[in-house]
Amino acid sequence: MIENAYQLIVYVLTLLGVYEWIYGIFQSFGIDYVLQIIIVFVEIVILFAFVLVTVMFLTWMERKVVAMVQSRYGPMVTGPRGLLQPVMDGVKLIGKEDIIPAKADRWIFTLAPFIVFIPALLVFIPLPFGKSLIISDLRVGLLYIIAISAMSPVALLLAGWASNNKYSLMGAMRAVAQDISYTIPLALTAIAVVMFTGSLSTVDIVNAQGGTWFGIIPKWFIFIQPLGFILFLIASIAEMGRIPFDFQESESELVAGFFTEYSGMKFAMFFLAEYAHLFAVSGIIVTLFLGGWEGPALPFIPVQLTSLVIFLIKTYAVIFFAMWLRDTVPRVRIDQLLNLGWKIMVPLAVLNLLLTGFIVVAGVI
Amino acid sequence: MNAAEELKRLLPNAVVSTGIQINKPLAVIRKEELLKVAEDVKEMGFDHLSVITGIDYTDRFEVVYNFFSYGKKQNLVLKVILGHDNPEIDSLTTFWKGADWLERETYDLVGIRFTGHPNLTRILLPEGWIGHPLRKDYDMKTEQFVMLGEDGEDVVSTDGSKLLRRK
Amino acid sequence: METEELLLNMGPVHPSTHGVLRFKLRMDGEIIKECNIVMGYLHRGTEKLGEMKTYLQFTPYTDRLDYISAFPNNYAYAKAIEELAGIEVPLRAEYIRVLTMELNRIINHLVFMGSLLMDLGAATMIMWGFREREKALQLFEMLCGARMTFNYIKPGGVRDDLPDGFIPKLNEFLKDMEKRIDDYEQLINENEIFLMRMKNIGVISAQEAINYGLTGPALRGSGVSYDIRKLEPYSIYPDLDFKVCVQSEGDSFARYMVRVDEMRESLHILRQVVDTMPEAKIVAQAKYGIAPMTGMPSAVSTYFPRIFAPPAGEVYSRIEAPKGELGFYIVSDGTTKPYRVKIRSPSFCNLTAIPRMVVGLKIPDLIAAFGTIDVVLGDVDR
Amino acid sequence: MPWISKNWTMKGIIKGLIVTLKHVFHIGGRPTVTVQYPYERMKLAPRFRGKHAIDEDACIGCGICEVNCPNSTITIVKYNTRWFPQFNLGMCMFCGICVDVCPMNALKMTGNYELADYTRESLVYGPEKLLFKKEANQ
Repeated sequence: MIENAYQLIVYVLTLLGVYEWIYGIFQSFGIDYVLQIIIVFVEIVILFAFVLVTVMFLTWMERKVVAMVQSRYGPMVTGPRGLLQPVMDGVKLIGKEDIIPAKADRWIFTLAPFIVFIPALLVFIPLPFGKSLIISDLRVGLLYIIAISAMSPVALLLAGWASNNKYSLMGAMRAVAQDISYTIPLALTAIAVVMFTGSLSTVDIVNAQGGTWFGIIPKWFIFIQPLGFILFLIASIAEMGRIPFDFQESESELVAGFFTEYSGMKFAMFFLAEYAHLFAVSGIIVTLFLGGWEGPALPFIPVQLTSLVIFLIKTYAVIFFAMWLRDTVPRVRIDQLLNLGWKIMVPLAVLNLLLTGFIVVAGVI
Repeated sequence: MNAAEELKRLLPNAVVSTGIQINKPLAVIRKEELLKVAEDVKEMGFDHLSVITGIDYTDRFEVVYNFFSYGKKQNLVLKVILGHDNPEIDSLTTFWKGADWLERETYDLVGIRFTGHPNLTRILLPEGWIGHPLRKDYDMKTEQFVMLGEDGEDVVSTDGSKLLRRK
Repeated sequence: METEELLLNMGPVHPSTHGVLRFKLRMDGEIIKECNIVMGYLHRGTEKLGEMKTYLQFTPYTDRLDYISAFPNNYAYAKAIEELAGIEVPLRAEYIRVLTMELNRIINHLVFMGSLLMDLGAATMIMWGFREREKALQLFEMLCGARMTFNYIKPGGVRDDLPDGFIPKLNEFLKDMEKRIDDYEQLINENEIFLMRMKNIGVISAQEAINYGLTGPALRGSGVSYDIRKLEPYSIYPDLDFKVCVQSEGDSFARYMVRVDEMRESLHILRQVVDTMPEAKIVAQAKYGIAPMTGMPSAVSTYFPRIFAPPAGEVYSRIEAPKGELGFYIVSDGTTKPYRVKIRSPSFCNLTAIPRMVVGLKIPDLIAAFGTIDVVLGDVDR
Repeated sequence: MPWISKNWTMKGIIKGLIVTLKHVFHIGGRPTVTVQYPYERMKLAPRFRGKHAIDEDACIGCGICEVNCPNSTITIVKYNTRWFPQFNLGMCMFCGICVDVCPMNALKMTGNYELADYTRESLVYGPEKLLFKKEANQ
C-alpha cells in the first residue's frame, strides 16, 4: 500500500527497475539514509516547482478572468494567449532595483518576505493532491495547517513594522486583526468536520467522503455541512486577504498596505506567497468539504493521476469562484469586517458545531 | 422691484447705487457695511453664495459676490469697491461656509485680505509665493520654484540652481 | 496606555485621490479627527491665461478644466460671451450643443461610477464604464476630431455641423446604453457590501449643503430639487421634457443614485433632441473662422469676426455642468482680450464640504465620501 | 444584528455575480471589445485632429495662424524661397484654431497621432515634413 509521495517515488523507481540498483550502491557504502534524504529532497524540489508553476499559472489565470469579466482580452502578446506573461513579470521583477528605505529596519525588512513565503509553502505538506500524492500524512494534519497559516500575520507585522511607513504599519495592523478574528471561525468550522471523521488527518477526512448516497449524491461534507462550508469559505477568503476582505493591501486606501515599500524580488516573494496561499486554502476547502480527490476512477489510468486531476479541477473551481467574487464585489470596511467576524461568524460557527454535535450523537449519518 | 432695490430700501446707507448687470440685479455697497448687508441678504433668502470674484482695476479693487436664492429663484450681485493700497474686507464665512475657500482663493490670487477669516492662507499656490498672480502688476518674468523643504512643507524660491532639471 | 495621534498624508500621489490632491489627516487610529485639504498641484493659472489670450483663443483652455466633461466647459464660456455681446445662436447649433452636453453628462457619470467603485475595491465597473465611454468618445471624434479636448462649442455657434452618419450611430449608442445601465445597476446597486459602505456615510443635510455651496448631484442628493437647467433655463432646455433627479438622504448612496438616475434622464433628453433636431437650412460649409470672408452665417454658427471684441461690461453666466454649477465671470473692457476671467468650478466648491463630512469617519469612508463628491483635479486647481 | 437579518440571502451579491458571469461567457451581446493596439488599429474619423499638413500651393505664409495660435506653436519660416508655418508640436494642443482661421484653407489636420519622440527638438516639424501638394494627394 502506497501512502505518501515518498513511497510513490520508491514505487515508481522500482517499476523502472532502478531502485534496487541505486539502493545497492548506497548500501555498499553503508549510507542508505542518504538515499532517503535525497528522495525527500527530490520531493521538496518537485513540490517547490509545482507551487512556482501554479503561482505563475494563477497570476495568468487571475488576469484572464478579470479580463473576461471586464470585456477585455488580458495578456495576449507573450506566448500563446499570453501564457508566458508571468515569466516576463518574473524577469522584470528580478531586474528591478531592490530598494530598502533609508529609515527601515534593514534586517527585518529583508527577512520578512522569506518569513511570509515559508508558511505558505509549509501548508502544502499535509495537503493530499491525490490518492497517495501527499508529502506526509500527518496525524494532526488539519491542526498543522491551521497553525501554520496562523503564522503568516507575524510576518506581515514584521514587514509592516520594518518598512517604517504609516501605510505599511496600518496595513499590517489590519492584517493581524483580520487574521486573528477569522482564524477562530475557520478552526471552529474545521472542527465540525473533524467531529464526523474523528481524525485530524487530511487523508482520513478525504477517505470519509468517498462513496455516494443513493448512488447519486457524493458523500461530500458540503451536503452535511452547508452552513459550515459557507462560513469556511468566507473565513478563508478573509484569511487569504482577497477582495472583499483585502485589507492588508486595500490599494485605494493604504496604497499597497504592508508591502508599500517593497520592490523587485522581495515584492515578488509577497506575490508568490499570496498566490501559493490562495492555492493552498482552496485545496483545503476542497479537502474538507468537496471530497478532496474522491471521484470516479477511470480504467487503465493510474488512480494517482485521475485523483490528481480531480483534485486540481475542484481546486481551480474554488479559485475561479474567488476570482469571480473579486471582480464583482467592493471591499468591506475594516470595522464592518471585524464585526462580521466576531458578531456573526463566530456565533454561527459555534451554532454549527452544536448542530453537528447533535447529529453525530444522534447518529443520523 | 428687484432684490437690489429692496436692499437699498432696507439699508439706504449701505447701498451706494443699484443697477442691472446683464439680467441680474446689482448693488454696489460700502465696504464698512458689508457684514450688515450680508445679514440682510441672507435674511432675504439668498442662501447660495455662487462665487466671489476679485478684480484688479489698477486704481482700485472690486470684490463681486454672486448670490442666488433657492426659494425665490432670484439672483443678486453685490459689488464692493476697495482702495488699491492694502485692500481689506470683512469675511462672509460666518454666513456662508462656502465662502471659506472662495475667499482664500481670492486672497491667494488677487491679494485681497478678508478680516475675520478663520484660516486665511494661500490655497492654490504654495505658502510663500511672491506676489498675487491675478493682479495686473504681477511680475511674470521672475521664475519661482517650489521645492520640498526639510520638514515636508513647500519652500518657494527664485533660485532654481538647486533643481535637478535645469538648463 | 499612552496613545499618539497619527498624522497621515494622503496624497498628492495616492491611488484614490483622483489626481494630485493631498489630504492632511489627523488620525486617532483609523478614525479621522481632522481633515485638511492641500491643493494646487495642478494649478496652471487658467484665469491668468484667460487675461492674456483673445476670446477665441481661450476656448481650448476651458477644455482642460474638467477634462472628463469638456463640452459643458466650452459651452459655459461661450454662453458667457454670448450674453456679454448679445449674440443670437442658430437653433440647430443649440440643439447640437445640448446633444453634446448631455452625452458628456453620461460619460462623466460613467467615469464617476467607475472611479468610485474602483476606490471601493470593485475594479470591474470602471472597465465597463470605459467601454461605453469609448463609444461616446468615438462619436465625439466624428463630430469634432478630438476625443477629450474638443474646442467645439464656440461663441456664436459650434465649430462644424453634424457629420454624415452621426445620428444613426448616436441612436445605436442610446439603444445600447439603456441595456448597459441595467447591467450596472444589477452589478452594484443592491450589493449588500456596497450599501454597507455607502449608506449613512458622509451625510450632509440640505441646509448645510446649501450653506457650504454644494451644487449639482451633491446638492440634489441632499434633497434640494435644484437644477439650473430648470431654474434659469438656457439653450433649448425649456422645450425639453426632463425631470430633476433628487434623493433625500444626503448620504453617499443618495449622491450615487442621483447620478445613475441622471444618466437615464440624459438618455431621455438625447432621444428628444435627436427627434426634434431642426434640419440644416444652409448646407454650405461656412467654416467658423472664415465667416468674415464669406460674410454668411451658417446653420450652426452666426457671423462672428476673427478679431472679436465684445462691448465693455461684466457678466456672470452659469450652467448645470455634470458636476454642478459651472460659472464664468467675465469682465470685458472692450478690447479683444478679457480683462478678467473668473471660473466658478463645481469641483472646487463641492470639495469645501469634505472636511466637514468626514470628521469622525474612517479612511475608507473618506474615500467613499470623496468619491461621491466627484471632483476632477483639473477643475479644482484650474 | 438587524443588518444580517435583512441581508442574509445576499441577493444583491448573487445578482452581481450573475451579471459578471454573463460577461465571462459573452451571453447576451456582451462581447470582448479590446482593440489590440499596435497590431490592429481603429478607424479614425475624417475630422480627426492629428499632425498638421500644409497645402504647398495654397499657403501664402501670411502668418494669421501664427497670430491666432494660443500656445505660440507656430512660427513662420523660410523654406525654398517661400514662407511657411513651422509647428512645434511639443507645444501644440491640437485645438484646430489655425485650421479655422486660415484664409486660404491651406492647413488641414491629418490622422497621424503617433508623434511621440525622444527629444524636444525633434518635435519641431518644419515645412519639409508637413508640406503636401493637393494634386498629388487626390
